[in-house]
Amino acid sequence: MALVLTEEQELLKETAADFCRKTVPVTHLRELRDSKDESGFSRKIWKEMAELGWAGILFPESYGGAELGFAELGVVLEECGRTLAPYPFVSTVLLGGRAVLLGGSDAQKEAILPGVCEGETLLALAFQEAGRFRPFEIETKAESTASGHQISGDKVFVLDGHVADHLIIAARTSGSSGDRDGITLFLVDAGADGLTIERTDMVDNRNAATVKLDGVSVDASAVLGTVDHGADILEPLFDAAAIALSAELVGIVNEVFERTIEYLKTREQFGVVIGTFQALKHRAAEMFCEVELSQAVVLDALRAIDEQRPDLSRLASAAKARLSDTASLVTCEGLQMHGGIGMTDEEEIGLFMKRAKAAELTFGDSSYHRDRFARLTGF
Amino acid sequence: MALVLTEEQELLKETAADFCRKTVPVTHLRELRDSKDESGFSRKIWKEMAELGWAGILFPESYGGAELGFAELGVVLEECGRTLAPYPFVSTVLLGGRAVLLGGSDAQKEAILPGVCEGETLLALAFQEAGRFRPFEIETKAESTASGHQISGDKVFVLDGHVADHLIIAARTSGSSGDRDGITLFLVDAGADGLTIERTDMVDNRNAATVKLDGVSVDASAVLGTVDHGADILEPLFDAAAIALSAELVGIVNEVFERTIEYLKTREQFGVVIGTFQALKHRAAEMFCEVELSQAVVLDALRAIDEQRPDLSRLASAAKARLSDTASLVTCEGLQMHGGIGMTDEEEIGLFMKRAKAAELTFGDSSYHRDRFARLTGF
Amino acid sequence: MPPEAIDSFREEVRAFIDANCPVSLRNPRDGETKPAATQADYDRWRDIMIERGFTTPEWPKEYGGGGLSKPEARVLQQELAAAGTYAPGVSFFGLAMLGPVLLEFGNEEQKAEHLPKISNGQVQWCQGYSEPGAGSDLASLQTRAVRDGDHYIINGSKIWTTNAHHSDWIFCLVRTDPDAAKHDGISFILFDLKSPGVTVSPIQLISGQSDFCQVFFEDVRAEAKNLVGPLNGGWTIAKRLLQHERAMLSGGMPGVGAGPAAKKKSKSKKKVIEQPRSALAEQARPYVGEQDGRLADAALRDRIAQHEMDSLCFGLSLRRSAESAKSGQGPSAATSMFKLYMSEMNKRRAEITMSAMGAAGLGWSGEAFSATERANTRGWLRSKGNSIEGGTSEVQLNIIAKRVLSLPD
Amino acid sequence: MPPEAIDSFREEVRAFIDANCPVSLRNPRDGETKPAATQADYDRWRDIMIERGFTTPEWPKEYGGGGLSKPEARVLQQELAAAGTYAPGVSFFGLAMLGPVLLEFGNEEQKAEHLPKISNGQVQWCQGYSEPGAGSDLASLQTRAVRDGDHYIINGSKIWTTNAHHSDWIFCLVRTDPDAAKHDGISFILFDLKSPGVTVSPIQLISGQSDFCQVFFEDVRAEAKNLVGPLNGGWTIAKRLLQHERAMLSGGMPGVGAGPAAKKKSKSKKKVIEQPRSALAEQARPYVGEQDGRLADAALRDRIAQHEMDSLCFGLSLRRSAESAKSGQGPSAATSMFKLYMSEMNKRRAEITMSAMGAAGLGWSGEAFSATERANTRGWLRSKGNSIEGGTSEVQLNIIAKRVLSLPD
Repeated sequence: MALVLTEEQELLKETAADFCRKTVPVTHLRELRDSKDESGFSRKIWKEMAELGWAGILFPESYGGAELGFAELGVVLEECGRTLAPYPFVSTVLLGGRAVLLGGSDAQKEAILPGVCEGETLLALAFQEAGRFRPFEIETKAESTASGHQISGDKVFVLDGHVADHLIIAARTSGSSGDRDGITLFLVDAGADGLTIERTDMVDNRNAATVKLDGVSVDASAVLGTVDHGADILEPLFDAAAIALSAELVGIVNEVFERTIEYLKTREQFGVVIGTFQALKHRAAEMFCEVELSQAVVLDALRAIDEQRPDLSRLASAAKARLSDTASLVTCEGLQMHGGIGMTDEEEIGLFMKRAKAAELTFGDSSYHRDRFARLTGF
Repeated sequence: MALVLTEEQELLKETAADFCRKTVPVTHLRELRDSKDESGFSRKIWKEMAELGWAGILFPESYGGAELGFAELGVVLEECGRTLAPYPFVSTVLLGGRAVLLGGSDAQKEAILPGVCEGETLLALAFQEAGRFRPFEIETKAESTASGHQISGDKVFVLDGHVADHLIIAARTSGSSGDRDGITLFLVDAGADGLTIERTDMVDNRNAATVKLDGVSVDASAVLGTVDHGADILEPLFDAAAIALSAELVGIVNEVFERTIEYLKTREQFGVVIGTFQALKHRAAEMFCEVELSQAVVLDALRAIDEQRPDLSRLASAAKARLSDTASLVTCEGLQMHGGIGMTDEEEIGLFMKRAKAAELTFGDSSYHRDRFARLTGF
Repeated sequence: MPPEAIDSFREEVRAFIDANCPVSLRNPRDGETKPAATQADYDRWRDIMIERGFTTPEWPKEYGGGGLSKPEARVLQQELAAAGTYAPGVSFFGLAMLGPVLLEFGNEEQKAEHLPKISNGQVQWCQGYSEPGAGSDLASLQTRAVRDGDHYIINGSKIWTTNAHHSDWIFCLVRTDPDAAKHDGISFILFDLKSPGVTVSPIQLISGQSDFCQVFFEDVRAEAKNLVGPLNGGWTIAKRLLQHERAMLSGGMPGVGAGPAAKKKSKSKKKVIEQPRSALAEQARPYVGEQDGRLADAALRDRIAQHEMDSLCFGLSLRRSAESAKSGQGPSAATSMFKLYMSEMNKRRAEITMSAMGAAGLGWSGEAFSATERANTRGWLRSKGNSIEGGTSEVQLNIIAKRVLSLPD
Repeated sequence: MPPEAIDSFREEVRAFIDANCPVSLRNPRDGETKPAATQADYDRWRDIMIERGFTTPEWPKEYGGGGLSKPEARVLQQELAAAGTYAPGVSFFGLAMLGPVLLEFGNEEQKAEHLPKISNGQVQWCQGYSEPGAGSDLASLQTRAVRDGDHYIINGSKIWTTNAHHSDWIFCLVRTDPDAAKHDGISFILFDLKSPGVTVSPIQLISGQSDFCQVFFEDVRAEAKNLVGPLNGGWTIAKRLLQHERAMLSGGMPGVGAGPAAKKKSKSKKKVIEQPRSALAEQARPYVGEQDGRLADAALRDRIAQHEMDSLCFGLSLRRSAESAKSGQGPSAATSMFKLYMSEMNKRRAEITMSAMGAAGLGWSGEAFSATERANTRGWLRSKGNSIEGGTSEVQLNIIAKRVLSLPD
C-alpha cells in the first residue's frame, strides 16, 4: 500500500482535523483536568465520535462498525494527538474491542461490539502489574473452580479502568511470571464481586486505574479465547497499541514542531525575531529531519497491520522507538525554545510534553523496542 | 594531591612542550611514515628523551631512573600527544618496564631496568589475541618442561613488538580463555628460537606487531612474577595504560580544539570569518565544555596511581571513557569545521583523528569502560 | 595565614559548637543520646550563630558578619560538618546575591542598613530582573523609575521572581533613562514589597509548583537613597549578579557532584574499601530488577554509568577550578560552562529516572504512587527549567563563545 | 499509461534481454550454465544497450537516449534486476549531472553535440565547481573567463574535482563579469581537459585514496559555443546542478536504504518468513562474539538497532517522498534533508563498525589484516568527507531553515 493517503483518507483527515479543532481542542483537556471531571472525558463527545464512525472504525459492519482499517484509525489518532483529545481509543477500541474481535466467541462479540461501535460500551484491558512494560510478567492467578475460575491479583495502569463497563483481565492459569504460555484472558463485568477499581491521577491527565481482584468468580463463558493461550491475543494487541500510540505521537510531534517554528518566527529578543539566530535555525532544521523521518514508518506500520504483513512486529518496534525519541526531542526542544513561558502551566507546550512522555513509557519505550527490534532481526 | 601542577611539574611541562615542538613536531611523524622508517621512531631521539629522564621517569634512582610518578609522566605524555610523537612510552615504560618493576626478581630488574632508563632497551608486552580488548582471553599455552616452559600461540597488536629487545609474553599455564587465574608472564628474548615477529602497518603509523610463538622454550628464570598469577601484574598495567593513553589524548584534544578555534577565527567564507556563525559558535562552546570536563579526571587518575588509591580502577575507566569520547568528538568536529581541507592528507588534522581512534580502541573503548565502571560501582 | 593560627581557630570553633549547639541538632558524643529537636532548639542555635556572625562568616563584623578570612570560613564549615550540624539559613537571595553586591557596590549607609538584616534573617530578599517578554534579552527591560523628590516612582512588572510571595524586599533593575542606549539607562534599586502599589502573583509551573511570581508595580514609591551604585550604572551590577547566580546554580543542584565516591571506613585500622554506590542505579534497581547480580537493563546501565562518570568529571573539574583560581577573584566566565553543564546533566538525570520507573514515573497525585514517585514526576518537569532560568543554555553558549573562546561577533 | 501498454513493453524488454544479454552477465535459465564473463561479453552487452539508448533510458532518442517514459524506465530497471543483469555504466557525472542540465538549459546544438557522447560513454565528464579557499561559499569563485573572438580564455583553479584525472571534458563555473554582484557574473561552460594549459593534480585524502583532483587553468581556450545558458546566467544552472548532486548523494550511498527487509521465499507456496538480517550485526558478530545466541555486547546491539531503524525509516521516507512527488518536478528542497541525513547515517555506520572490530579495525596495509578490515579503515576515514562534499551538512541545514522552514534571514 502506498505511503500517501487515498482520497477517502484525505477526506477523513479533514473531517477529523476539523472535529478535533472545534470540539476537543487542547483547552478541552485543560477544562476536564481543572474541573476534576469524573470520567476524564465527555461521554457525549465520545458518542459524537462514534457517530462519525470512529469508535467502530476497526469492526465489521455486522456489529455496527465502519469496517475500515488501521490506516484510517491512524489518521484519526494523529488528529487527536494534535489536540491532545483524551478519548478511549486505546482502551476500548485497540485493546478491549480488538481483543474481543480477535479472540471472542460469537456470543461475546455480539454482546460487546455493537455497544462499542455505538460509543456506549467502554472497555479496559488489565494486564500490567508493574511500571515498566514487560508483557508476560503476570502473577495474577486464576484458579479453576467447579463453574469456572476464581481470579486474584493486582493490576496497575489499567487505561480507562475507572469508567470501563467490562474489563478484560489477563491472569495466569499455568506457568509462572514471564512465561508466554499459561496466560488466560477473562471478560469480567466491572461490577463483579471482589473487584476494586481505583482511578489514578496521571501526569498526562489521562485515565488509568489500579484494579484489585480479590477472589473474583467468573463462569466458563468469561474466558476470552483459549485457556493458557492469551498471549496469542495479547501480542497483536501490543503491536497495534504501540503503532497506534506512534500515530498519536505523529500528531503531537507535528503540532509541537509547527508551533515551535511559528514561535521562532514571531518571538523577538535583542530586537530581532529569534528565528534569525543561526544556532536555533540549525537546531530547527535538525528537528525537521527527525520529524520528517518519523512520518513514513508509522504509515507503513499501520498498513502492515491491515495487510497482515510478516514484518509487522519489527515495524511496530521501529515506529514506537522512533516516535518515542522524536517526541522527546521535539517537546524538549520546543519547550526550551519557548523559554520561561514554556515552563508555565498556562502555555500548552507542557501538556504536550506530559502526554508525549506517557505515550513514550507505555507499551515499551525506545530502549525496549530497540532491543526487541534487534532480537527480531537476529542479533 | 591537588589537581593543579606543582612548580616542578610546570617546569617539566615547559621543557616537554619545548622539546616536542622542536624535536618531534607532527612533521616528524609524517617523515617517519613517508620514509617507511624501519623502527617507526628515531632511536637517537628516544635516547635524548631518556637523557631528559623520561624513559626512567617511573623507575627508582638505583636503576638510573628519575623516580618521579605518573603525575609527571602524564605531563610528558600530554605534550607528546600534542605533536603525535610516536615514542615507546606505552610499550617500554608503562607495560614492559613497569611489569618488571611490579613483578620482576631483583635479577630481572637489574638486567632490564637500567637499559630502559638509558633509552637503550626496548620492551613489548604480548598479551592480546583479538581485535577487541578482553584482558584475560588468552589461549597461548605455556607447557611445563623439565627446565622451564614451552610456549605456543599467536599474539596480535603487540605495541612496538618489532623493535623490542625483550618481550613479555602472557601465556596460560592453567585454566581456560577468559579466566583471571592461570595466566603467567614470561620474559623472553626477542631472538629466541621459535619466535616470529612481524610488524603491522597501522592507521596511526604507530608500531605494532604480530608475534607467533611456535614452541618457544624458556627456563624457569624467565617467569616474571608468580606462575598462574600474571593477572595481578596485568591489571595494574592495564589501568595505568588506560590512564596514560588518556593523558596522551588530553594533549590531542587540547591541540585539535585550539587549532579548530584558531581556524574559526581566520578562515573566511561568504565574506566573513566563519567563527562569526552562531551555529558554529555554539558547537565550539559545547566542545569547550566537554574539553574542560576532560582535564581534571585525568589529573586525578594519574595521582591515584601515585597515591595507590583504592578507587584507581574506577578512575581509570572514567578517564579512558571520557577521553575516548571527547577525542572522537573533537577530532570529528575539528575535521568537519576545517571542511574539505581537513580531508586531505596534507592537513594534519587527519593524523590526529587517526591516532585518537587508535588510542580509543586500545585498552578498552568508552563502552567497555562504562560497563566496567558500572560493575565497579555495583550495578 | 600561619598553620598555628588555623589550628587555634579550629579549637575555638570546636569549643563554640560544644558550648552552644543543642545536642538535638548535632551528632551526639559518647554517652549522649540525641533527643528530637524542638523549635526552641532551632531558635537558640540560630540566635547564637547570628550573634556570632556565622550565618555570613566572611562578611565584616560591623555588618553582622563573622569577619573571617577564607581559610577560617573553610574551617568553620568543616567543623560544623564534622559535628553533624549546620549554619541556619537566612535569606538565600540576600546571602548569596545581594550581600556580595552591596559589599562591592553599596555605599556605607546602604551596607549598614541592609547587610545586618540579611545576616540575622530579619529581611527576606527577592530579585527583580526578568520582565514579561524580555526573556534572555534582560537589558531590554521596560520597568520605569522616575525621580520625584527623595523617591523614585516605579511602574512596570517583573517575572520569574523566585519566592516573591514569601519575601519582604526586592532588589530590582529599573530603567531610569529611557533615551539612553539599552544598557546605559538602567539602575539598581532596593525597595519594600509591602509598599503600596505592589502586587505579587504566583505563576503555576508545568510541575504544579509555584516557586516563581510575577510582580506588578503601579506608582510604587522607592526611597532614592536605596539606589545602589551610580544612577544609570546598574548594568555593571546586573552582570556581576548574574555571575553570582550562575556560580550558585552550577554548584548547588541536588544529586550531582563528585559522583559516587569511594569511601574508606575510618574506624577500622585495616583498609576496608566500601563498594561505591550510585544513587541513580539504586533508585532504578527495584523497578528494573537484577540479572546476574547487576541491574537488568544493559542500555540503562550504560546511561547511568555515563551520567555517573559525567558527574564525577564535573565534581573534579569544579575542584580543579577552585584550586587554580587566584584568590580574591569573582566568578569567572568559565562559570557559564559549569552552569550550562549542570543544567543539562540534571535534565539527563531526570530523564534516566523516568526511563527506569516506566509508568510508575507518571504519577501526579494520590496513593497509587509513592511520595518518591510523585516527587520524581514533578522533579522531571521542573528540571526542564534548569536550562532556562539563570540565563538559558543558549545564553551561556554565547558567553563561552565570546568571553572564553574570543570568537568574533 | 494504460496497464496493457506497460505489460507489452515489459514483454518487449524481456525479449530484448533474452536475445542480447550474454549468459555470463545474467542469471542462467534452467539448463544453462553460467560461464565467466569475458571482455568481449562486456563489450557486446554495452554496445547493444547503448545502441538501444538504454544507458540513458529517459533521454530523447535523437540524443542517444531510449525515449522511455518514467513508468517504462522503471519497468526496464525491474526487468534488468530480475534477470540479474544491469545497465553498463557510462560517464557518471555526464549521466546524472550534466545530462539533465543540458536537457533543461542547453541549446539544440549543444544537446546534439554532447548528449550522445554521454549516452555512448565516449566522453567522461567531471565537474569544475569548488575552488581553493571558496569552500561552502561556492559563489565566491575566482576562475576567470574572458572573451576572445570565438573563445573564452580561462585562468584559475578548481578543487575537489572528482576523477578529473580519468575524465575527458569538464563542465565548469567561471566568472565572466567580475564587476557584477557575486551571483550575477558567473557562467557555465564546457571544455576539453586535453586543451593546452590544463594541469590535473590528484589530491591525497586521509583515507589514502585520491578520487579528487585540483585542476589548474592557464590561458585555456574554450569554444564560446559551449557556454550553456545565458552569459552571466550560470548561477541558476549551478543551483539546479547542486540539487541533482544532493539527490544523487542521498540515494546512492552503500549500506543504507530500506534496512534489512523481511524477505519472502517466493519459490515455496507456503509462506515462509526468512529471518531478516542486519549486515552490520553480521559483520560485527565474529569480532564481538555471541551470548545466549545474541551479539554479546548489549550497548553495541543498541547502536546497531538504532542504525538499522534509522535506515529503515530513511528508506520508507524516500519511498514516501517519491510517491507523493508530483511527476515532472525536479529535486525539491527536502532533498537537503535526505543528503544531510544520509551523510550523518553513513558516518555513524562507519563508527559502529570501528567499535565492533576494535584494534582489527586499525589496519592500514599488509597481510595482518583482511581485505575487508583494511577497506573498513579507509572507508571510515572516507566517510568523514560525506558531510562536506556536495554541500556541507551546515549548508544543508541553512537550506532547510530557509527554504523548507522559511525562517527569516
